[in-house]
Amino acid sequence: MLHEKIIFAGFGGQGVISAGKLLAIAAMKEGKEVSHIPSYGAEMRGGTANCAVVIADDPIASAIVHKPTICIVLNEPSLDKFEPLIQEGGVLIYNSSKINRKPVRTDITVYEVPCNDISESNGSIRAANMAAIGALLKVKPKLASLESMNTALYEGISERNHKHNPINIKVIEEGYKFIN
Amino acid sequence: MLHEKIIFAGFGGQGVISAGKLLAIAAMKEGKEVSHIPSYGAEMRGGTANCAVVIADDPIASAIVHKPTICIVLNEPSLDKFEPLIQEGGVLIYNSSKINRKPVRTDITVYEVPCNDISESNGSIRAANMAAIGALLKVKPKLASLESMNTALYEGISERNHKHNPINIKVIEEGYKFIN
Amino acid sequence: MSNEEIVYKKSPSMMERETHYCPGCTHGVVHKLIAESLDELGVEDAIVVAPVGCAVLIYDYMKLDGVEAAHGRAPAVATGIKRVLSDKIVISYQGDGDLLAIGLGETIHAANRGENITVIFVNNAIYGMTGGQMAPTTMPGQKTTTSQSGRMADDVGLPIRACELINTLEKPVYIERVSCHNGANILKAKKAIKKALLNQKEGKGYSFVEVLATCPTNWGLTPKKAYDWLEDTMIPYYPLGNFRDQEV
Amino acid sequence: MSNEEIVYKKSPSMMERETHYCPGCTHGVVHKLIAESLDELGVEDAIVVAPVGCAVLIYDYMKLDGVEAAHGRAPAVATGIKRVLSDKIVISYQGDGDLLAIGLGETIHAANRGENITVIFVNNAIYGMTGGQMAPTTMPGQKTTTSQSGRMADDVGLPIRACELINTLEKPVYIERVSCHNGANILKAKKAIKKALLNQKEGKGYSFVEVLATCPTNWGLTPKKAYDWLEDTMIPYYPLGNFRDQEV
Amino acid sequence: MSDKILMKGNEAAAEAAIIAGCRYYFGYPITPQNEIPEYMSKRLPEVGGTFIQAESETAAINMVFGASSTGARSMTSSSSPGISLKQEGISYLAAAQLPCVVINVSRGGPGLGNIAGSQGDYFQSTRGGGHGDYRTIVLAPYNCQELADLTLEAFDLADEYRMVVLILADGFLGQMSEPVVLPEPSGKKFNKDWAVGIGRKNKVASLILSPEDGLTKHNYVLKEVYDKVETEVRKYEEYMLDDADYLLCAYGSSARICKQAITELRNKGIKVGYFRPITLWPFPYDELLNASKGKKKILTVEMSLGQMVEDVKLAVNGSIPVDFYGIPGGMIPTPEAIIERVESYE
Amino acid sequence: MSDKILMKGNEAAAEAAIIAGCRYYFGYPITPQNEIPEYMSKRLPEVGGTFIQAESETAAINMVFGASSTGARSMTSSSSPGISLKQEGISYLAAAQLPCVVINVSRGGPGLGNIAGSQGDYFQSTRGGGHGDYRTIVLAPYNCQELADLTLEAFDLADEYRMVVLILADGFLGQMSEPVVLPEPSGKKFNKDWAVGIGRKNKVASLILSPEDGLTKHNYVLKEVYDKVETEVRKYEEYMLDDADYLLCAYGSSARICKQAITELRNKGIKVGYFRPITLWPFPYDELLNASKGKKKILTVEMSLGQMVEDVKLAVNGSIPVDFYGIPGGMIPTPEAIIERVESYE
Amino acid sequence: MRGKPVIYTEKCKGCELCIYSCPKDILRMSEDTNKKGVNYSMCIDESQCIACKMCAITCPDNVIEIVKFK
Amino acid sequence: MRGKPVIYTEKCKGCELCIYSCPKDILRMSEDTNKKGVNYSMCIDESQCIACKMCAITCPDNVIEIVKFK
Ligand SMILES: Cc1ncc(C[n+]2csc(CCOP(=O)(O)OP(=O)(O)O)c2C)c(N)n1
Ligand SMILES: Cc1ncc(C[n+]2csc(CCOP(=O)(O)OP(=O)(O)O)c2C)c(N)n1
Ligand code: SF4
Ligand code: SF4
Ligand code: SF4
Ligand code: SF4
Ligand code: SF4
Ligand code: SF4
Ligand SMILES: [Mg+2]
Ligand SMILES: [Mg+2]
Repeated sequence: MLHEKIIFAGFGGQGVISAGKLLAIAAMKEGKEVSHIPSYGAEMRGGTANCAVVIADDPIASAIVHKPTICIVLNEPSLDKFEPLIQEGGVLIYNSSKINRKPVRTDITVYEVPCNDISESNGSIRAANMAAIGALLKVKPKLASLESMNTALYEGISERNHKHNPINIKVIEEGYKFIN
Repeated sequence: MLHEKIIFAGFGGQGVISAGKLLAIAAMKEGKEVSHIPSYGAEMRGGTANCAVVIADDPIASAIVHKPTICIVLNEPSLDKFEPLIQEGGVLIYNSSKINRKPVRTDITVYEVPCNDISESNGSIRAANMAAIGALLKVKPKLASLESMNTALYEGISERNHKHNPINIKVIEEGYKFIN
Repeated sequence: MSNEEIVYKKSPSMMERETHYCPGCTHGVVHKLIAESLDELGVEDAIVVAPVGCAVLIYDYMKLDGVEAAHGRAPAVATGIKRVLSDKIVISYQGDGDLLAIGLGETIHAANRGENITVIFVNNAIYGMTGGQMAPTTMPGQKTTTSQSGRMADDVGLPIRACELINTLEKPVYIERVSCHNGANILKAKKAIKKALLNQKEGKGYSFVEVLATCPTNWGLTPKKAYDWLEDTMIPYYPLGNFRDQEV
Repeated sequence: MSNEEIVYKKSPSMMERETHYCPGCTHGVVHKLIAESLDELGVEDAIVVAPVGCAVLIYDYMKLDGVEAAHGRAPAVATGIKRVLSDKIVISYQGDGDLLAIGLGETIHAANRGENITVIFVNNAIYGMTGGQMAPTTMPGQKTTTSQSGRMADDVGLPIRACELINTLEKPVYIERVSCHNGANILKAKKAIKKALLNQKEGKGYSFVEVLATCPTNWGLTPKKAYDWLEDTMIPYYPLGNFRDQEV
Repeated sequence: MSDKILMKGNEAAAEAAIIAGCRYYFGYPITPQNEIPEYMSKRLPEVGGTFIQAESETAAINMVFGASSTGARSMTSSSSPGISLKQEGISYLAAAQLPCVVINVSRGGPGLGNIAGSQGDYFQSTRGGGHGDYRTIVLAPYNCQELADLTLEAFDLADEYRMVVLILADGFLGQMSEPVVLPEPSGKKFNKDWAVGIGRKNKVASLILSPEDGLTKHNYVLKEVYDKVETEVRKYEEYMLDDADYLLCAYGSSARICKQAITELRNKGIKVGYFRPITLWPFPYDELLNASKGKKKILTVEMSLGQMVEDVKLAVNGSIPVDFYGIPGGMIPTPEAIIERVESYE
Repeated sequence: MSDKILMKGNEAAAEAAIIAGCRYYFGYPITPQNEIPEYMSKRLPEVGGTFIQAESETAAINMVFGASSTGARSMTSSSSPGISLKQEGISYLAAAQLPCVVINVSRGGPGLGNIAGSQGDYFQSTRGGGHGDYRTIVLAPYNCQELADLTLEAFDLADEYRMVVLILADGFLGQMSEPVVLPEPSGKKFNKDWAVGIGRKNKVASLILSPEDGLTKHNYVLKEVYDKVETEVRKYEEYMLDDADYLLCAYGSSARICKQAITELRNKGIKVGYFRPITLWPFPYDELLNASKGKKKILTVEMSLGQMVEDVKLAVNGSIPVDFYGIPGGMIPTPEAIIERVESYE
Repeated sequence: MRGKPVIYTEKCKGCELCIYSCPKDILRMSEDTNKKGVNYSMCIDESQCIACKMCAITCPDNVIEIVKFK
Repeated sequence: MRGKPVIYTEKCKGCELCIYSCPKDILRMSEDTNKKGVNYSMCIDESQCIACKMCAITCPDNVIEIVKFK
């Protein structure tokens, strides 16, 4: 039974909230139960931004995720904050373009993905979040297919931003391919 | 067992509220249970003013009087309003100086007292309420004695108005004597 | 007698019913000025928002739709009504406690939004309905039940001038202070009220008329002496006149 | 090195703790101006009333007693404190939503009573804490999350000018508008804040300082561009300067 | 007898507050409690205190917040609609654990309603009309003497538990004059180390952002106080219950009517007594349950459509039947109506 | 599947209101409900409606009063402290029998508290935080779909009974996005002869001075409506109750956690089900009593220190034991805690 | 004779404001009281009335109508 | 050499306001980031500093101290 509790975390501008939302939409398209909630708790201003996405076969009890099964962290403060919270046996994908230290947990599977580099080498300075999603879909193919993600990109993003989608799709694919 | 429910009613300026209060104080001085409540209900402005005084041997349940055992009315609208409410066998004292019509109830005891005339003939244009109290104390001597009423006049009226008390006492006595 | 003509009578917009106001209370005067103005403007379907104050029953005395607002909230209620019924004349009728104390926020913000309503502000320098407590407009030295030695400016400040306050805002189109303490002033007050209603009818925007008024009962004066007190005490502090008239 | 002298450092009244403010947020500037002024005036036991707004935690950043008021009620809370502790310096620190929207009534009435307090009004033309909604001081055309096509004066009115509004009241002794959008202005702002606190210390009465401020985050601008926007857009509408100084 | 004074309920409460050492009053006019601010406006300056007629009830409760945060004894009063406007402030006071006294001389509602006495605010008073998990002590006097006594005591309770104490009176009680012996101050002293202005750089605040290590913990701190109050502060009066078959349960003005009904019912040979909660929160659940043992039925009498009756049911938890008689809208129940209802049980 | 949209709870509620024909929104920013006014500020002008960011929550509810008095569908929304400020207005709306919808996306309290989701406003919502004898219908959704559906339905209920309908959501629900199928309008028409501005010289007022022939009568008019609603509008969901030994009772977000706990408990062989009230007022007392027949115990689960638990006790009236588990201050209970508690019953 | 005031005395509240408003000083308070118990306004010399309407305009209670003779 | 700015770089939030405030234009943002992950302010030529304090006055976060040489 699928039941993944995913946290996307990074700086405000890194698009973690929308990455989470797109993933949720993709999974929803495949008939899964999904929820998405941005952190809006203690930290009012500055600091890290993050969101929690739950994707499951059964109805979701709580959208709040205390102990994620999967973490995608795009900057170092987020790594510091969430690495300790990941469930044993869980997955950590981290953005090695922006994070200098190595994760320390050994009871989880860690994927190092140079998200910004992947994004930039495909012509965008803003699609690091897409690279992370691509990697995630490879690591956890049950969450959603690449096709559903493409659909999500068109349904979940406002029309005037569709122009970025070809690059987004490209970056997702590259992120996907990066994992092997 | 003493249990009188008294309504004083008249125009705003006729001093019915304070007459009620003085009576309550006099009875309190004699160790009786008393309560006093001004009407502050429906009529916000204008119209009649009235207050309810309960004097009893036992603790008083409600200070609100729906069916008085005694009514003292100083003007005609008050007579119109309260005459019908008096309990069978009750007492009505009305100010014949200001009320032209005669009461119609025959199941109550009615006393006609020219309160303003009594007041004026004793040198005050403001003591009609005192004349009514005098009459009441004669009709219902158990409520309070004239002496207690004198004490009440000094305790219940602010110091700067004590100068009127000699006349007030005079008028009360005249009202008392008027009933025979 | 056919050579007789009635040249002044109760305005058709007034109900027959007697008001609950004290003898000489000028709320009655302001009511009839509104009624006469509506009649003269041919407005039959105005909606009056009643304040919590002595005028709370205004809708019982005039032939119009009435909405009773919570204390101080008449401008917010009027806003809600007007935003739905933009073609109806909406009047917010308020006393000084209502408009300048508890309802000051609503007053300023409705004015600032420039709601197309007419606010009639009856300033009698006291809380009438609750029995004579100090109002934001109570005069220095004036005795009330909560300023028993007279309003002391050192402790509670000086009276607030509503027109001047509102005049700092951009959107109001018409701001005028009038009085109703004698025939001549009543006639001027009528003009201002009518103008304020006409503005609304023409879609011009927010109009505000402050009417200096008396509360003989809580001032402890006869109606005539209340007139005099208003003239001698209030007018010097609350200068009469027009503060803004967009057309001028 | 003995020939070195520290000529500028964090004011002793500031705590070491870092603020939660966004990079370039001028709340931090206003905080330090208050701290410096208190230090220079030798005041060690001031009480600051925090608003509900981004500055809600001000008491965590300064070495003084702090009371957190409900949204908009800081002047009422400050009044309650000052009436008990008349010898303590009481500061009401408020944002534009807090002071001019929900708390407008409390603002005007504390000013009108002439409470001997100091009100520091941080006008950043937006609701910072709740994520960038329109404020009473939002500029015409300014886009916010609740005026997504820009503030439309026709519908919601024009920005409210706090100093001008308060200046219609009699009791305030000091009213000044300053800005904190560059060093020169920050120095002027400091003077005004210090003066406003000195007035209180000397028992003169109500002082009000409006500080034009930036909210880079919700304006969607870099801190520097926010400076420029403040200068180009806000200052023409909110003229800087002194509105009242009882001694002058 | 000689120290009895005929006092209006409102004035008795105001004078009792002054005796209790309250020197700061902030309020806004509303009938039927106007005599409280009016009395305070005259008396407080005489004793070196401060009276402010606030611009609104909202401002008033927040002025109380300010004064109370210095540790000073302060209060406000109002009537139903005005009390509704204070709910946010009361929640803030409760959250910041500030002691103060709030008097509600309640009137007929909902809305503007009327100015007669009513008990329609029981829910609001006992279940927190404001937001969040908090409680206020609620005291319900039934005559002018008790109104004075409880007002005095309210200040001690407020300081002892650092809580808002609400006096729930009604328009009849506020407007009525009765003989009152003014109470003596308790002389108790309370630690106010938490106050601002005492040189400790204290903070009085209710924002506690993080749920985990902040607000949740704070809620448990509050709960501990409430649990303590629930054991330590329960007031009630029992009247003629020993041999009674039926138990009337009523508070405030309606309890007075019950007293009269009891006399008349007993004259008719029907054995009735009453249980009168004086603290409405904490409600004397156990005591009422005890008192109800062996009775045939409870009749709850209220000047409302039925609010306290829920607490009565919670108290007896199904162990005996609970009936309700009430009259809303500013009317006072008649003894006759109560008698009739009780007679119908026979 | 194709018409499912991933929507934030707040936005789903806002869009559902527009589908219901609501064209007037008045509100004031407060987290965690800001997406409602923000959405409305954009969408309402598109559909010819009016959005006003009011100067305060108090002004907002009174603007709703005005709009509603014309018969138009209007609404406001806020979160806990802001809802407290609306209490006077809600009491006035109830008194004047004006229909409208109020959404409370509640947060941790009391006081400023925090901005996480909480169920600490149950008392305020169901017992009238305002003054006087009145009721509001209270609907408690537990996911975004239901939040949308109930918001739509709320407008019909409001119009049908001329009552305020309160949606009690919480911060988690408001902030969370889930798949939502937008509901269809019911198309029902309602008589609004009472409205102003329709040429009938109507009055919308709540001052009814005389108790005897006025307010008391009006209170009974209101009571009649409330009684009707109590019979006609009771919503709840039963889940896995048939064979259950234990009944969990929870609403909103905490019911979701119960659902998960039930699955896990059943995996362990413990038979549990839940009863989820959807209308908090009227509370489904009889239905809960029925559902509880033959169960061993009820565990009420709330994100508070225990508020609905009183209604649960009133429902079963002592017939079976009622236990409580709750966590206040913006925390969400964990399934583990619930499981542990239920296991302790075995 | 230019006109006259028609005073609906039963409605008069006795405030006396009309008395002071009349430029011809022809209004006086009655000795008698109306049903409300107040002395009411009356015109003591209609022949002097100039139908200026001041009394009616001033009356807060709409007690007075003014008739003009053509 | 009149003075120099002492920049507590770990506290810097990277707002760049000091950069624009310096009349001598000797402040720049770092290439590196501090622990917060932001580029911080640094002085590229202390010798030109006139100790005018503008950078420190402008900094909302009390990051800069100014030292003057006697
Ligand atoms: C919330 C609330 N607070 C207070 C009151 C009591 N109240 C009724 S009228 C009034 C003020 C009346 O004064 P004003 O507005 O000047 O009107 P006036 O009676 O003088 O015309 C007050 C305070 C109320 N009804 N509701
Ligand atoms: C009664 C109430 N309403 C609304 C809020 C939500 N709220 C918090 S801060 C704020 C406004 C902040 O804007 P402003 O006062 O301008 O301060 P800034 O953050 O911009 O400094 C609002 C509306 C609240 N906490 N309480
Ligand atoms: S109390 Fe004053 S304002 Fe009210 S009706 Fe009487 S005179 Fe008029
Ligand atoms: S949101 Fe705006 S006001 Fe708040 S801290 Fe950030 S920049 Fe400053
Ligand atoms: S109309 Fe003029 S002249 Fe005639 S009675 Fe009236 S005031 Fe006097
Ligand atoms: S003004 Fe009107 S109410 Fe007053 S005395 Fe004259 S007629 Fe009577
Ligand atoms: S003190 Fe002046 S010159 Fe020196 S770095 Fe700072 S701003 Fe530049
Ligand atoms: S102004 Fe301060 S916080 Fe901003 S970049 Fe310069 S040193 Fe850093
Ligand atoms: Mg007034
Ligand atoms: Mg702001």
